[in-house]
Amino acid sequence: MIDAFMVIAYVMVIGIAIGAVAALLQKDLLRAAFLSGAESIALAFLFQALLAPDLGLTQAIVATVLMPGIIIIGIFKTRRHEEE
Amino acid sequence: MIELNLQFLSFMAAAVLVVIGLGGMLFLDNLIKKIIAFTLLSDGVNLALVTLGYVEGGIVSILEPGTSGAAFPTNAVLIFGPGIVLTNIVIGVSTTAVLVAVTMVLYQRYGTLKASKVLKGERK
Amino acid sequence: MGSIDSLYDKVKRFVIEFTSGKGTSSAMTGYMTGELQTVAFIMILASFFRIFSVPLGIVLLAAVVGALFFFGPMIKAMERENSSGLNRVLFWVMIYFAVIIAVTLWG
Amino acid sequence: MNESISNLWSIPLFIIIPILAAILLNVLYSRKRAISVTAAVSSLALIVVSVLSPFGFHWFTGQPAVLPTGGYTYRADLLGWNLALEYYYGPLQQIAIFLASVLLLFVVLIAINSLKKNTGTYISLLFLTFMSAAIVIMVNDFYHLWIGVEIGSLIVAGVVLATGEAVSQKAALKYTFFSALSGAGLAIALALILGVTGYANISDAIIAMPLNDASLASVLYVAFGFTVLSWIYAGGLAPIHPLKADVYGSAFPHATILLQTQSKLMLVAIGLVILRLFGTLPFAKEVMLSVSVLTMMIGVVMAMLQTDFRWTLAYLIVSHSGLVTLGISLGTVQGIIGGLFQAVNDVVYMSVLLLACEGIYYFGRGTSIKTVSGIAKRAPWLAVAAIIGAFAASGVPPFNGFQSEIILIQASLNYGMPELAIVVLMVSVTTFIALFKGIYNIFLRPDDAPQAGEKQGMPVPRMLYVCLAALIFITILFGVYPQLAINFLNEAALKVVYIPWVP
Repeated sequence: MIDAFMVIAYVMVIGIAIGAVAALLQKDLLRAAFLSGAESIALAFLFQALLAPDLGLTQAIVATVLMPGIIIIGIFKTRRHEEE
Repeated sequence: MIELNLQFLSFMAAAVLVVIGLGGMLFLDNLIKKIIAFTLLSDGVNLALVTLGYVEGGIVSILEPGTSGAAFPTNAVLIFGPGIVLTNIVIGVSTTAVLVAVTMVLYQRYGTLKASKVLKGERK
Repeated sequence: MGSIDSLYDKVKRFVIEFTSGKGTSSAMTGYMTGELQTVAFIMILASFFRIFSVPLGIVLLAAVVGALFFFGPMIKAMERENSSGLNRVLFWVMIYFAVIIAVTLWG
Repeated sequence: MNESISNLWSIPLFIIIPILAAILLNVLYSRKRAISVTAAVSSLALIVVSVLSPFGFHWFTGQPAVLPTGGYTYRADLLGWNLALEYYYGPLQQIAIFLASVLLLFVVLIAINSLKKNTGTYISLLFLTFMSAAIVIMVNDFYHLWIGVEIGSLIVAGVVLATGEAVSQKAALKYTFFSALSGAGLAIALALILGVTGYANISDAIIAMPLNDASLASVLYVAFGFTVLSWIYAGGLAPIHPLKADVYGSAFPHATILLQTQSKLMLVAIGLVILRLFGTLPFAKEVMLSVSVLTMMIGVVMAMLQTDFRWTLAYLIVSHSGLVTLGISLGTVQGIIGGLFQAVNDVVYMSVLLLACEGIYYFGRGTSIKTVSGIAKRAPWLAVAAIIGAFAASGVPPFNGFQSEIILIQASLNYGMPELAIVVLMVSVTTFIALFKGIYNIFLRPDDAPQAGEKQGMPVPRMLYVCLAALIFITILFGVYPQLAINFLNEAALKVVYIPWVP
């Protein structure tokens, strides 16, 4: 007996794992920052599924705005591509 | 046979995040990548803490007018995870900000983001 | 094996290890004293095993004295392992944590 | 003791005054005169509050369980009357916070001349360092303990960055990376203890601790491991000591005074918490003992190898942290008194040495023992202060280091571990050698540079000599009358050993 909400939660678990690996495999740091942000948003959905909606909201704000924002500022002040 | 319920899967996801984060901090050479690995690590710890308090088929631990007082203590999700994680998210953001700031300063000094060049252990 | 010649070579190598490299006088005294300190400290650590059994402690102490002489100046390895490289410290922290958990769980 | 039931007025002041001062100093930014007045008044206010305050508690939520007789109890089984987020101000806290605020006053007065711009921001960071130390030493619940440790580690990075050298930036980056591990570890330990016992308050958690339940024992061991990890991180013990020594060595010497005060107070506070919570677990004390023995010896050996007086001091501070934790992890009353007294003395005599190092810094040619020489002719009083500091650090009788080291040696002999006494002796002798190697080369060796008159550097501020005199006075005072300090520490040690659930 699997309802739609649980299916979303399972998808989010897989999304977290894939997002985390994919973020660290990028050569383009900007893409890595966006991918880690996507991973954090998946985490926010998973918090919702784990019955912690307040954390889901906080994590959503942090993941969409603050965390990638800080890292992107850092990338623009340094360099965008990883050097060999 | 371990049952593949949500709690077990979340623990697995948390373990994956922690391992990837630690591995990234150890083996990746780029400082920004190290910082991203650090955020993954703290995300994994947050997920583990929330999952510790999860109750299968429970209710959100917010006492609303509709909830019955008798069922609440037995069904509600344990509150300690969220209580800590809320602070941990904020601390993670501020630590990331400090790390990015120091990385920017070090980049201006050395012109590179490679940890093996920037953090070379020359003391004098 | 164990002849006078090889022992002499070993002692000579031991002394030369100190004088090469940072051979200035103020650094040199530090290295020599540090080496003596390390040797004494490792012997004290070995003697802690008397808590478990006295004969084992004696055997271990003798083995440690032999090993210290064999492996040459300890202080170089000590300085290398105590450098503040991020990955090195991270590695040692993981080892440490594993040891703490292992000792308390199965000790 | 006049411990009061109602919330104590003074405890919030220890947090609020530094925060307000920090905000105000940030706004003032670089107006020297206004900054010096604000900083001096705030730190004087902290000293006055710490002296005048009675002993007592402050609860943020929850209440103590009140007995019919009017007293109060710590029973955790009275529902609805649980202690919760709680601060305690007792004799140990009084002497620790008094010393820390005196040092804060000195450091702030010296720091005003150190930076050309951003002085306000830098001094506000110093105030926040004091605040995190005060939080951690007063706290009796895990939540604030965790927050204090996390805030403290971030602020350390900020204080170190202020020098603007490449070394300090690298040190700050590495140290901040590790805050991830220790903070996450302490959070997990907190969550595990909350899950096992159900209480965030340490007194409640000790009473509710299921020591006889074998299935929960492994959870406690993991919690113990993570707490020890954060203890090691916050105090700079053995595997993390290179990072902490980098931090001490690359900050300004006067800032290192506050940094080492903060980490000594954190060592004492977290060590006592570990002892109270996990002291009954098998192998807990042995793990703590081995950590402290390793720290002492590695720190002192590494101090021998340094050719810069700042770095010698940095590794010696790390090594003497091991002395503090040795006393605490012995777990006997005598040992704990020795450890706490060593922490108090350590803070004082290391401050003397660090201020002397700051004085050398003002002569403008760095602190390396290869390039600097013949300072004694130009600054004889600085040389006297450095030698007194070195005597105190290596445990020569009329000074305070002797009194605490003799207690530690007696405690380890009474514990049945003469090897530990030998290690303590070795540490004090090697401290002497390492310090005098530096002091001889810097102060007493004849000046080999013929053009010494050209490079005069900055003048040494008069304030530095005043602070040195005051600290040397405290050094000799505690050396001659150790009871002045021990009377404050007795109660804490007795409580930890016999009634660990009382803060």
